[in-house]
Amino acid sequence: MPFETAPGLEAGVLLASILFCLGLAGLMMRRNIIFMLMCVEICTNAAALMFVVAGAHWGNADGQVMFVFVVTLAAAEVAIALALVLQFYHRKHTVDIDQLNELRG
Amino acid sequence: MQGLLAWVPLLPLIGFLLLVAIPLFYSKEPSEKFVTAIGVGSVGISALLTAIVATTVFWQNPGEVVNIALWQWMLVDNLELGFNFHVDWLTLVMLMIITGVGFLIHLYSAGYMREDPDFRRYFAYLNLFVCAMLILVMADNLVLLYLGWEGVGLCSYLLIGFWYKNPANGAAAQKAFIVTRIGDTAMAIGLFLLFFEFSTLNIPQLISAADSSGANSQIITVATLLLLGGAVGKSAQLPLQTWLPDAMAGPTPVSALIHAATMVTAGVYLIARMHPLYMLSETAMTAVAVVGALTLLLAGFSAIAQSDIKRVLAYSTISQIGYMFLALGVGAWSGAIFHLMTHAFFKALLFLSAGSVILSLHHEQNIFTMGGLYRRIPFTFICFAIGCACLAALPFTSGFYSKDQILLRAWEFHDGFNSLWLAGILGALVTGIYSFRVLFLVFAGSEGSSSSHCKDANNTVMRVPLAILATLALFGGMLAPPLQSVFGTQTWEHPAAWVEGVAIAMPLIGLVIAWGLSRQQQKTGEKRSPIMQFWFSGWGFDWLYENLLAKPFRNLARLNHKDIIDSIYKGTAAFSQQLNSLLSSSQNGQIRWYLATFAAGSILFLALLVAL
Amino acid sequence: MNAQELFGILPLLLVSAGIVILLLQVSFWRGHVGALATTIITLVLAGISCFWVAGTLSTGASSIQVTGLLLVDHTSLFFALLLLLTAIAVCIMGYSYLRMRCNPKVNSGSYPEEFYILLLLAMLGATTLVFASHFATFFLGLELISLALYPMLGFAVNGDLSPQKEQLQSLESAIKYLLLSALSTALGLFGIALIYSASGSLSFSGIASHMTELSQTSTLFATGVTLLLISVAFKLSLVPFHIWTPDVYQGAPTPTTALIATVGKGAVIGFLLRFFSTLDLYESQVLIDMLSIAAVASMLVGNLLALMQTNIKRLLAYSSIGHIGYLIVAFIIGKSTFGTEAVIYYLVAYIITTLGAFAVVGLIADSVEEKVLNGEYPENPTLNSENPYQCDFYRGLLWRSPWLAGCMAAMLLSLAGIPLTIGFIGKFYIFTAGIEGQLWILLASVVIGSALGLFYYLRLLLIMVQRDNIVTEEPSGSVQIATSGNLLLIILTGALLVFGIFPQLLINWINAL
Amino acid sequence: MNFVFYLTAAIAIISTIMVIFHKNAVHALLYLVTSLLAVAVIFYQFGAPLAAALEVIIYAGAIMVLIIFVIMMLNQGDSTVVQEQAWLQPTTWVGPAILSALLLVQLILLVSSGQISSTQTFHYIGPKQVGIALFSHYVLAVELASMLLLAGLVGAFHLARRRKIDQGDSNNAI
Amino acid sequence: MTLLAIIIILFAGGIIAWLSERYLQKGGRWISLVSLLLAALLLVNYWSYLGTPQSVSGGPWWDSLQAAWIPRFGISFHLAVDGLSFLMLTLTIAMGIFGLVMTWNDINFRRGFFYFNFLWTLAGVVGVFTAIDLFLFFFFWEVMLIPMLFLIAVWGYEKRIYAAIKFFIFTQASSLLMLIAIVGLAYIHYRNSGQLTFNYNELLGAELTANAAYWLMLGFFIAFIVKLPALPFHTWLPDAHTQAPTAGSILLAAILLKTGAYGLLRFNLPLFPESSMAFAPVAMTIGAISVIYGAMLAFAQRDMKRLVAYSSVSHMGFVLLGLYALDTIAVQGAVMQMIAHGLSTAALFALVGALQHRLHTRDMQQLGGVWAILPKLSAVALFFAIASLGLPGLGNFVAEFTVLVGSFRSNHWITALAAIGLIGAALYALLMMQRVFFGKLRNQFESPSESGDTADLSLRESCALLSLALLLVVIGLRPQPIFNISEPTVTQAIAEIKAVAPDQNLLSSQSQRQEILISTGDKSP
Repeated sequence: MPFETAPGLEAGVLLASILFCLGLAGLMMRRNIIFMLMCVEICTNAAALMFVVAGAHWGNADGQVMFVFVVTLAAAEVAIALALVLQFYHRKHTVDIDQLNELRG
Repeated sequence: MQGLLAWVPLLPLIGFLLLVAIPLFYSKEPSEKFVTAIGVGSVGISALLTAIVATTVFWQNPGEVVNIALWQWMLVDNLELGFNFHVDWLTLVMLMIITGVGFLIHLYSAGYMREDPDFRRYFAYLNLFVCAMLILVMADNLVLLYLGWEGVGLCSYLLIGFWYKNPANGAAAQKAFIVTRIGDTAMAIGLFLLFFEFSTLNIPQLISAADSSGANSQIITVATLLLLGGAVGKSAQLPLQTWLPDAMAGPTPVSALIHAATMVTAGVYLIARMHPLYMLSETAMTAVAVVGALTLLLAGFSAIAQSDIKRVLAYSTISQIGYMFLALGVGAWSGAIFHLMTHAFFKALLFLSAGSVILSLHHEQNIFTMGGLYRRIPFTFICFAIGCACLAALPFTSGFYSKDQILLRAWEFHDGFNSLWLAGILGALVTGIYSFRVLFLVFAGSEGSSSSHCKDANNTVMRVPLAILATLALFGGMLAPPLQSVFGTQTWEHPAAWVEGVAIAMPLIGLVIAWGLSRQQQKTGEKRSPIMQFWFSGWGFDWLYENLLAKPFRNLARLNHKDIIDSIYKGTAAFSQQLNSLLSSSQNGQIRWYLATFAAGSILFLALLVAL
Repeated sequence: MNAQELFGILPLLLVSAGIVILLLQVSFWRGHVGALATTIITLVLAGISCFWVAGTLSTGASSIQVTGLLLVDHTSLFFALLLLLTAIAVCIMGYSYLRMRCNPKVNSGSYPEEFYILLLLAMLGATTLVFASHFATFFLGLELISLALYPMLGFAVNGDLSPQKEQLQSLESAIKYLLLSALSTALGLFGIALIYSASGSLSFSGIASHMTELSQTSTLFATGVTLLLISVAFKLSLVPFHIWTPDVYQGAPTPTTALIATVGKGAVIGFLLRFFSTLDLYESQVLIDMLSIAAVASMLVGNLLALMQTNIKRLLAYSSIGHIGYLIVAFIIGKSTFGTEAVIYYLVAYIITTLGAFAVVGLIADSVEEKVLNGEYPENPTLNSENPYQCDFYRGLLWRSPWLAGCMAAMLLSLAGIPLTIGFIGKFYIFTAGIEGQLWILLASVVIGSALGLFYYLRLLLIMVQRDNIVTEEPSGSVQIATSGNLLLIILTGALLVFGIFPQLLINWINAL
Repeated sequence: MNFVFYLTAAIAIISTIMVIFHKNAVHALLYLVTSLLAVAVIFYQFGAPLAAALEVIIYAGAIMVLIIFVIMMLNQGDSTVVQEQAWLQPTTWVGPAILSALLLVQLILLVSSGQISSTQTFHYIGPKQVGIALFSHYVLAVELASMLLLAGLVGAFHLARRRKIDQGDSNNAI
Repeated sequence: MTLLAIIIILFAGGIIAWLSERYLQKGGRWISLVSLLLAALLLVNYWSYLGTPQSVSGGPWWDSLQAAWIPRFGISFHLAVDGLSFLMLTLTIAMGIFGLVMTWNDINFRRGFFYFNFLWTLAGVVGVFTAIDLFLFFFFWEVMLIPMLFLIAVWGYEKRIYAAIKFFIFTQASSLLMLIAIVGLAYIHYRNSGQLTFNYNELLGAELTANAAYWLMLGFFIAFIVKLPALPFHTWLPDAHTQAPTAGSILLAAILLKTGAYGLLRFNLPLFPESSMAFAPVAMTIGAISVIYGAMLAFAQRDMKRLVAYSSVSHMGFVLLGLYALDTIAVQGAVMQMIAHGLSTAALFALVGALQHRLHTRDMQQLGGVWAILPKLSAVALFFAIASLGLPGLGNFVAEFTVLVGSFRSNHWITALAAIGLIGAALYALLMMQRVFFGKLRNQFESPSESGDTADLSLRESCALLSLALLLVVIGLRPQPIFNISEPTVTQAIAEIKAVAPDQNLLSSQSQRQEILISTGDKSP
């Protein structure tokens, strides 16, 4: 078992931060709502990664338990999100999020 | 008997109230007779009461002082003011002038104003005026005096603007009130200063306090100068004289009563009343004298240049009051009051006769359109001539006695030849010129354009007062009031004979010049040389004030009529709206922008953390 | 987990049971009124159980720790009760909203019952959140609210007869909220993970016990808390995380708006109070600074944004941003008992007032919608004065429908903090709290914000009393609303006035915690 | 040896970058799956096999399949690549990139300032431990998670349903 | 109980008036009249106190009522009345009746709601004048605003919304500062004494550091001078007054402005004697500048109501000047000015309202020569214009004179500056007379076609206006009873201040004067 030589907490935090920021960047860049959902998943996943890393650091199961919950959330969230995307496409015939700007001012 | 004095001011007040209250209860306008009965009657009874008291109380005992306490007015902390009257000989003289001359003018008015639709209003104002004037002279404290002081100012305002439909009258009235108000404000500040210094405003207390204590002479000087400011305003002296010529817009009897006989002399009365204070301050005395001397010359020259009969008289009034101020300034207290009295007689006479002329000429006032009227209205001519003679102080007229006293005193006060005396002498010459000039222009020479439709408008109601006044003007010089009880006995040695000679000669020289001048002017008509034009305009004071004070103030007010301070708040509101639209544009509905702001916000929060 | 623990979370259990029962009920027999009844009964029972639990609390321990995840104490029970009562109000509003639009008789595809299921799910999340003493329950509670809210926001998209425009707006608000909320959740989770990695514990008390060994300045921990705070600030729509608020409020069905504005915020405040006091985060200057900045910015920006707004729901959204800003002023000194009291009082005031305002707006819109569906009113009004969400529609309302306008006026005055209303006492609390904490800059912002706020509250208020449009040529002369709606308004307005005039009643209840 | 970690981390980062910059949705999704698999490997390295498995099964499996389903339904194939090209101009992505980079720098600054020196040993936490935790201490949370899924279910059910009435109206949708 | 009864009668009267709208078209005004008369009757209860100043044991209060309200904060429902309050109450009720009678027929829609607002404003003001608990005071302070807001916004003229919002934001924002100050005061007192209370009588004894007291004083001060109003917070007033309906203008001018002055005298001076003393020169300067600035702006106006409104700024400047002269005479004068200004300005607003009702304009450029068609109205207007320029013999003179005499003792130059305002008063008052009532009659008013409209004052209006005129004359000639009533309050307030600075300059010079007077006393008669 190679766990003794595993990289430090810092490396894990770093990776999670990078992934999170990448997800955030994608979220802001993409106009395609499907891509935005993917980026949300990246962010959520980064947070989940953080839990697991921290859990490993402290050696208790809480991290992985939280991971399970996060994944649950991600699943439920994506289900609703996709339903909304379907409705959106159904009504607007586009996946361009910029078309969704009726509410403003 | 003394209690009757309280009724003296009360009766005109009742008259006023009755005249004002009538329309509240009757929809119909009361008849002229009724109004006359109340309006003239009330003042008449007052005059009668005054006469009774004067003969029964004061004549017997010249030193008598009557105090009448009506009710407490204010008692706050140490400010104690009563609604109390204080009557001594000085007051009595004023009372007699006000009620006596006032009654005559009321009587005359009944004739003069007949057929005016606002007959009732006229007498209401007039009665209120008499009441206020009486309070002014009877007040035993300066605040009550101030009450009367402002009251007469108000009535003056109302009566100048009596014919309100002509905006010019209103403007004149407004000017009169505001210019005098400037003086009044100075006087009010003087009152504050006196109260600050002496903790009382009761005149006798004030005088005794000033006399006895080593009061701060500087404060007294300032206070007396401030009071002088009030007097100058009310008496139309330099530099606040400009309102009086314009005040001639009112009905002529009003000019006679208010702007010649009574109200305008209130300043003289005030200074005479407060003379112990003035005597404590050399500066104040000098100031009074200088103001008087300058005014009498200035106004005299202006009178020479006028073409409106009433304006001539107005300037002459200013000039004569200048004499009184000169008298006050040189300590001739009784002389000033004496001149005040004789002036009341002859100036009232002059104005009333001028009123007759005007009425006869159907409200024509330009002397250049008149001429040769002595044939058409002889009675008026005689009255006017008597008035002019008195005004010019021809020997043995009442004006002569009073003015002579003043000139002599001026000579003596400064030990001989001096500028004040010179001013007085010069003034006498000028007086002669302008008074006879107007007499000649109106009544002598060839008939002017308006003389042709002259119709004697005098009726009995008007003739009687004229006659009485003419008598008084001629022989009033014998009636020098016994004012020693008030001012103390003043004796002075007689100056050289030539001094008196000059004083007598001056009016006569003036008469001659006036003759020549009037002959010439009747030919040239209204054309005026530049210097005459300058005098005509009253030495440009109106122009000066208009451009130096009134216009800048009006412009400033107009500039700021939207209230500059409001723009601060309007600006704040506009700024908020700008912010609002700026922030609203951030709510652009673009979700990616929203995400970006979210990220930016997070960066901001983390930056706080990084910074620490 | 023993019986006492189970009893402690009775409200939670009741709500869960209600959800299950409602699900079963709906699957066998669909019926709008039935679903409403079940929901209200559930909520009422849960509310009563709060009293019950509180009763046992006062005799026994002052709090019950349930499996380390939940902690039931007086304050959280009060919050739970408050939120459950709010939910009842939302139910009634929802009924009025759905009555015509989701009428299965007209349209067989309409399933209004789902609204109630989702509402109960959100309430389960909210009650969990206020009881949470562990990040797992916090996170699950928070997300339960969010997940229930997404479909509720987009409820009009499906099974609803609202105009196309409203359906689209509903969809838009749902998508916007979902994306932003998902991001904020991710950020919050990241923060929790950082806290966890710094302290090694997920329960508040566990972290608190580590606080001593964990040096206060641990940046990992601080970063985590900051990120969590950002996530919470997003839910509270504090500036600069406020930007979703107006769009979501405007697009959502009004009952959902009311829910998100009251329960969504109230539950988070409840959590925040417990979180900060357990961890004693008031000592951390940088967090207080952040909150202060957010509060100042919220007060100013929120009120400025509302200044010229003409859509009432947006206006209320902006004003709610400002109000949460005020609340944070009191929250900052929350370590004293007085601060907590002030926060709770203000929250109560805020909830009552916001509910009332949205109730009026919603009920009016519903009555207009009824006319639209009956074909008596243009579906897509061209004039602002015919759009029930625009200020212009309210012109002269006081003369047309005095009662509704009176309620609205009371709500607006309360929002503006004028005496006789609960909002005034709330503001008084804020001031007292601010003075106790000597927070002068914040107080100045409160004053400026209130002054700005006055402008638009008054504008709306005065629009309602405008006299020039009294001529009733408009088709919608007076606005008729359902009895249940009237009842709701009576209760809300009554509470607003009673607690405004006799605040001691409410203070006693709060202090009885 | 940390080499494996850095390699997988690099893979995760690169594939994530590909996700956010790729024009083809399906390709991007595949990159995302790659990224998730890499993360799963990292989980394994951190001694969390259960998490690694769940990552693969639920994330890379279920959730991604769900998304792919929707992509297919919406016909987001090659045809939209051009459109994505147009949407992804530098002007649109520079700003967000800077913002994200800033955030990243801040996070790195804050996180790496080095107070995490307590222990560097990592513990293996197997599925059993996690399971025990889940069903003892966290049992209530699990229940709540089920409710979470229920909410997702009800929500998705409500939203995704298509009504007959809509089809009639769909033409005049604004 | 009398006080509570008055407030309840007014509140209840308002509600009844509103409810009766549906059934009785014009019932509201009768209900209002009856309520006001009842309130006036209740005031007669205090008749026995009028003759005997400083009679009661236990402080200056004639009557008080205390009930716990919010014990959590030590707030009680505490009403009390003393001479000053009594004067203000009388003024309030009297002006309420006057406003009601003057606008008896003016309101022609939503009458019930109008009278509701009218009475509630009055009730709020009564509360303000009697509340002794600071929180309660603030409560009423705000309560009176809302109905006033409606009065302006519903029954006002063209720009009513703008005016109403401006009015409200100014007063409300400033009163928030006061709320902060109130809470701050109570909190400091709580920290020092451990007793949380908002009771005025107890807070009088609060020990404050100089710095804290100064800031708290400023909080109160700003709220009060916004209401007063003084520069630079006066700009709400012209708009509010101009746009308000006649009855609203009357209430605003006659009563609401007085609440600011009342607050200064009741709270600011006694609660913060040292800082008031330190602040006095600034406040006096503000007062003097307000006097002049207000007069100047009044002079520049075209709109008659605006003119009167700015004249209020000028007049209330005297109040501020007098109060901060911290001199018995000046403060008494300020109280008198509050009353006199209430009477005269209310009447002027009523007259402008009456004029507008008849001629449909307030623009002075369109008016002129009105005397010819409305002689009675014009005569009455003349009277009140003269009153407002401070003619001796009328109440305003007594007030202004005492203010100036008193404050001259404190500060020569500022007082002299303020005295210049007397000229300004003459300027604008006469300008109004000249522009509106004198001069040529405009053509459009000449034709008596709308004869119904251009009727002169009716008996009702005449009686209302003349009773005010009579009051002004009575006050002008016999002000002593009013001075006597307010004396205990004023002397107490001044005593508070003098107690903290016995060795102040002005007072020592004062005693010098006294010595002089004593030394000369035996000589004077």
